[in-house]
Amino acid sequence: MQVLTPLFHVFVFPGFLFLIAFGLFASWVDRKLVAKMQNRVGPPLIQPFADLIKLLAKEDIIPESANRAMFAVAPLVAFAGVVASAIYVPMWSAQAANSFQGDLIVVIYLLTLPAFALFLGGWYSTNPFATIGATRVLSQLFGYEVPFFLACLGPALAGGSWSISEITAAQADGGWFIAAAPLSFIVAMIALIGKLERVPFDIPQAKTEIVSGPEVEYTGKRLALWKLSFLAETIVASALIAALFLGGPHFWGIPFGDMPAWLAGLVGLIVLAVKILLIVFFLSLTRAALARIRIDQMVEWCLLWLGIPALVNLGIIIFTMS
Amino acid sequence: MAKLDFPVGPQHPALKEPENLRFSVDGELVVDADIRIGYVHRSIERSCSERNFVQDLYLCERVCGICSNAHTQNYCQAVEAIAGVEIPERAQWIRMIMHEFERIHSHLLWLGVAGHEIGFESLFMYVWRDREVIQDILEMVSGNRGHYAMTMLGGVRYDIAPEMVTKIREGLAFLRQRAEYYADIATSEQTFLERTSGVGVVSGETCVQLGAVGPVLRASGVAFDVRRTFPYLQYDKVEFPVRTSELCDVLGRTLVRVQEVIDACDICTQCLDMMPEGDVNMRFPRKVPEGEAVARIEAQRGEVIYYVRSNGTDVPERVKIRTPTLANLPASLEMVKGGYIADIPIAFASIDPCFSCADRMVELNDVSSGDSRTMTWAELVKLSRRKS
Amino acid sequence: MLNGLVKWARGKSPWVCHLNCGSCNGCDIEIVAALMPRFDLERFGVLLEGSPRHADVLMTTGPVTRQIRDRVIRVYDQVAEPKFVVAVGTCGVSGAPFYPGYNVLGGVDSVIPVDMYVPGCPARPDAIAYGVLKLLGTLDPKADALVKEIESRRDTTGLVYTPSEMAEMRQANETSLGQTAARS
Amino acid sequence: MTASGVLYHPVTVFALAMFAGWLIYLFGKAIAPASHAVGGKLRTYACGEDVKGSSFPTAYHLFHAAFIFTLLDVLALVLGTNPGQVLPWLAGSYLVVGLVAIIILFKD
Repeated sequence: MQVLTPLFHVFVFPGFLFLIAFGLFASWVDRKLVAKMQNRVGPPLIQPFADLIKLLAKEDIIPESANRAMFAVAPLVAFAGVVASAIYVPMWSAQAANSFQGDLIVVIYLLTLPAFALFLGGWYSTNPFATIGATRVLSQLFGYEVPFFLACLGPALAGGSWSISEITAAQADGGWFIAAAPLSFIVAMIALIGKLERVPFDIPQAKTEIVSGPEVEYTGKRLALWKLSFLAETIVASALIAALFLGGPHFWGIPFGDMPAWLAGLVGLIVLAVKILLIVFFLSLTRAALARIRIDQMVEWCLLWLGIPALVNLGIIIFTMS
Repeated sequence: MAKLDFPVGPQHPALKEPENLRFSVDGELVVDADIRIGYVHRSIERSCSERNFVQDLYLCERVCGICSNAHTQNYCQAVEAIAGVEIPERAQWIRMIMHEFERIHSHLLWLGVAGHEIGFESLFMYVWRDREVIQDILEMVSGNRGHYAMTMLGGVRYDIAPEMVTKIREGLAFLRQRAEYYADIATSEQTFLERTSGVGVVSGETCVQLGAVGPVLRASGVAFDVRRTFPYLQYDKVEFPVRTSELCDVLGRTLVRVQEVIDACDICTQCLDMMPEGDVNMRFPRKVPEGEAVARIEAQRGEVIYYVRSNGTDVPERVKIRTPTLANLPASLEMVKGGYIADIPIAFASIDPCFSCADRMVELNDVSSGDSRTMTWAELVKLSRRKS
Repeated sequence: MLNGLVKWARGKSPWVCHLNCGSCNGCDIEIVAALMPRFDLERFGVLLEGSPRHADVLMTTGPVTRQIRDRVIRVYDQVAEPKFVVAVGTCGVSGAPFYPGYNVLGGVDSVIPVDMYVPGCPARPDAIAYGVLKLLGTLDPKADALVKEIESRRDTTGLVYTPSEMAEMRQANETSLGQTAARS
Repeated sequence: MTASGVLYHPVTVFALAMFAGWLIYLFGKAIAPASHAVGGKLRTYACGEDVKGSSFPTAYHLFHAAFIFTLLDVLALVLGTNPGQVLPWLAGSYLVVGLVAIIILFKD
């Protein structure tokens, strides 16, 4: 049992299989919502799954001028980073599959892995579009990563802990940290758009400018893995934001303590799933309502209008606590 | 600092047409731009002088799928001028209506594409949804969604029936209202402004020097519109302003185009009001007398010029087409130089490029071996110096 | 089982890459129009992709000009297997009015193999959508059922042609041309 | 350290997740057609044109952004590891220094 539980956590829930399944579902929700907002019908529920299988069943091409090893491994690293981070984010109760002091920092750094891997994969494709896309990935990372980190520090300071599970547990009585750190929450949400490279921050993949950026040379299963990584990252990063600011699986009036463990877990998971889908809804809304901005505008805007509010909120928390 | 060679086209999502733009980029900045055209060269001018006047109508229509009506109309004007034929008045009004319909459809299409280029998918979807209204009207009037084949030598092919008029009026009222809404979006949506304001700037003076035409020229503050300066058809009888903008950037061009949609709706309404009853076409001689003529027309992208020379047979001796995109290309290269890579698609799209109109080519045939080859510009210059 | 799943997925999710071989723009805008709210090809899983590396279906428009020829072959090569080509518009089918021109090589199938022909000048968005569906129908029985349903609802003769139908027509055409030539 | 402790260690979890991703690769390999290099298939994609694939030294702007990034990252870590208990005024003054640094960097 001692060996099986961790393996279950990594491969089934909340890791590998769960992330893929829920990621595909969230991707359908996103596509359907955007289609509805654009006055279209939108794809059927099974569509993301069909896309995945189809991509896996495509020929795999590695361009001759690309660095084979880096080209092949980059998507794996991205995917592994996201799956690994899911273990430390509370998914069904305040307690994550595993937690320790400092797992917040580990998760934040694991979640930057897709961006770094995308940079490496694009860079070693040695394609002009991929190279420019890769540079953009990195520039954009500089723009959103610090504000995201600072925003996540808000709840950490408010909860007085470095463990996501403890931070979530501190909100069990209903005192969500969105109240203590409203600015940080907004900053985290906007930085999340940058992290997931979605409109208006889909600059690294900008289809009409650099075709699809770092992913341009990828085909078949490697492209599928890139798509999966970002789908899974949507879930994990949304769950992280929910855990830090929105009380994770908690909700007012639901007496988790009185329920049997399995029911509490199930209800917690459903509550969290709803919160994740709300965040996805926000992402779809921005995607439907905004145009893509330029990389220089993005970096400047982010550091100024995300960095400073996050710092201000941190300052407020530090001084009110002391 | 090493520069990266950054190709756009012939197959690129930002371009719906195959064209090769080469940019020298330093990080995100465009240092130099060059264009290589000729991928869509379909030898139309040559083919025109191998077919008779009526067949050429079909060919000229297919110069461009978006401004097809402008091409046939222009061609007909030139040929009719050589033949000295005055077409029925009602036909002139119907030609004008088709001309303005096409302007509406083309400008809306452009607005959608502009949204697409800056990643504003919803604008793209909404504009194209509304564009279907004008497509339906065009289909109702002419029988086809594109390549309407409305214009023929000696008039127009179909009349606009009274029951169509009410539908057209309804459609125009709707489109006018939508165009006003899009003009509002263009000036109020923050991300749209960020991407269009101050992008692709080219001054009116430069525009004139480089020979730019149409909305590009007007958006740089030069009030030139063939419909007003050299009125053709019945344009001297309708009221419409020549829209200009002092902004000189992509936003200016957007506004000029959106306002022209509104004007086009108004012109169409006036035409429907003033149109007299009568024939819509007349018999046109198969052989055209010897002579030559130039016709100019304000198509949606700018001035189109047709030069037709006849030698008295039923086949024209020469048909020469000058299209607005070719005239606007030098200005478009000025727009992207010194800008960001991200601005290339939108700045370039802001001239509403249509390469199928513009394509010219130089082909070098080695007579002895029969090989044809392409040459770089430097090689060509060297060759021309040697020969001269 | 696995084979069936893969076939189903391929029929369900064709990503399209648009390739203009020298078209007049008419068909290109109709392809885009097919993705718009009115027709919305995304409900059949069609996505417009920028890179041919990501695409399954190459939608070509226009006659192949001399200069684009090598680029068409290059782009076609760069699409990952399995790949399909839909020739949109009469020019893409045969080269149409431009064909005898000195710079035009003819239809797309003179350069790369074509899996579905959608004639029309320009091809209508609904014909394009039907062409894609019919192509999918050769892969996925479910899509085939949809095609059958469409065919029962409206007359689809002449809207699209499969390669075998096209070959038959060309054969018939040549025979009749040969007869005319023999008579004269 | 217990077996589950070892398995839950971030490095182990990461390795296991890599393995999971590799399973996807395996699955893909099983159902995908084999790759054959035909014509220009393996050439760098450049819109159909022939472009030699090469990386290039990146622009100066990137380093500017990287500098701000490093500065803020350090700032965040210092603030983070001093969660309000030790010396709040020190954290506060560091915050001010960081803000000033951002403003200076944005001046140009």
